[in-house]
Amino acid sequence: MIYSLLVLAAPTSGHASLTAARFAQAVVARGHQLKRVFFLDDGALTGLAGTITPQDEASALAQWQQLGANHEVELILCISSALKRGVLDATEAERYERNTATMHPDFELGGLGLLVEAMQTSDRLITFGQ
Amino acid sequence: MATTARKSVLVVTRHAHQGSALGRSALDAALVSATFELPVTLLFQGQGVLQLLPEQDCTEAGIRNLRKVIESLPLYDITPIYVDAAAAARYALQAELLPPQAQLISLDRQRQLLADHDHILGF
Amino acid sequence: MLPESAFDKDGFLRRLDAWTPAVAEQIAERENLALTPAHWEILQLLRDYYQRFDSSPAMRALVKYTAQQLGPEKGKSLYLLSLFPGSPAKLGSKIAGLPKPDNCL
Amino acid sequence: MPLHTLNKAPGHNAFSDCIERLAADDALVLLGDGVYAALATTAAASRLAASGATIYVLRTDALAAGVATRLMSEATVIDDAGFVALTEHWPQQMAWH
Repeated sequence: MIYSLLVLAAPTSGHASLTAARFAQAVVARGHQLKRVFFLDDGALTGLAGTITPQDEASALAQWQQLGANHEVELILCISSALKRGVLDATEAERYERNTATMHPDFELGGLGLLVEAMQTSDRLITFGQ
Repeated sequence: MATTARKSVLVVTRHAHQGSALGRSALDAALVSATFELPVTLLFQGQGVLQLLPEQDCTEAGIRNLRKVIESLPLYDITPIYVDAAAAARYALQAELLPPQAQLISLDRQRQLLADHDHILGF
Repeated sequence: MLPESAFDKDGFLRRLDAWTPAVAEQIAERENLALTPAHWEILQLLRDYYQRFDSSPAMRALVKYTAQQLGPEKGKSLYLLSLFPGSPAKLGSKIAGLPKPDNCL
Repeated sequence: MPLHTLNKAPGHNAFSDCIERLAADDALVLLGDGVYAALATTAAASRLAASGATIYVLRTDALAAGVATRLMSEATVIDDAGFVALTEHWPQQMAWH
């Protein structure tokens, strides 16, 4: 089956984001296609490049990054959620005249249309709340 | 997305306007679903019904007036909007305070909505 | 005439309260558009929409609202496109002094 | 019907909103703080049991919360693969959070 995920949880609010990342790994491990993970609302903080996690704690950023790299999963941050939270790629940093990009390069910014398209083309959409 | 059958979407919005951006995100998700021509149903449930309070004046607060955004839903053909009747009663939201396209529905009808759509977005 | 610094990189007004009808003419000129009464009818409609619904319309809503307010002849994508080529909701909002869209709609 | 998931503890309105709509033919996955709802002999666990719904508890979160050895007998512990398997069976999901 084709799966997509909607993540509303910030990477720092409890371990909801880690739970979602583990679920994503399990989706792939069971032979499904994980098409897209859409990060909305506080979930968009997941793509903040400068996140530092203590060495003895699991990093949500690292988990999602691995998933994106190993399984070609699209990691999309809702652009308006991301901008509000200071997560900018180079294009948006220039557009809004900020001196630096803050988004991790494994993520992409995109509109809610990409969530809608994921719903249209996926058999399952699983939401992970804050 | 031109030729395949459209997946239907139920957006459930359960958070009040203050203290959470989820209400706004739920409305955005519904509006964009409609823009991309997915059949979308909107259900205000639990504390989410508080988003429907009329006479919100958000000027001083400097935030979006959700009731006004909700008034634009018919222009996106998102109509009617469904409202958890028990929650509306709990918060003294009589029918005449609600937007004209609101329909108060029972728990059973809400369960039916959950079963009737291809995807559910729970906010 | 507002100075260049009043506009951001995409040509949107930095301060929405700086908008006046004269500023609208200036933005339109920057977009190579000469405003006619037909344009102004839609610009006023966009400003009304924003007041009433606290949001800028997507194309679908703009077409329907135009049809409701100005009749079915004008409430058509083609008519709006003829006035504001490319993306009427976006270009119209820009000239009408509405907030820069956050790219979600 | 959808697969229900709940990640808030009893006392939070996500718990009450969810349980009011839970029926005997439903399935509920407890994750995050939601796992506290399955603590044996609590009022929340009794309400879950009384709903007749099938209750699943996500193993990692139950272990982390310290409730894994104190779960209501009606609850079934699942791992991540088990969670995915449930979503294969149920066509939609309703996330209570």
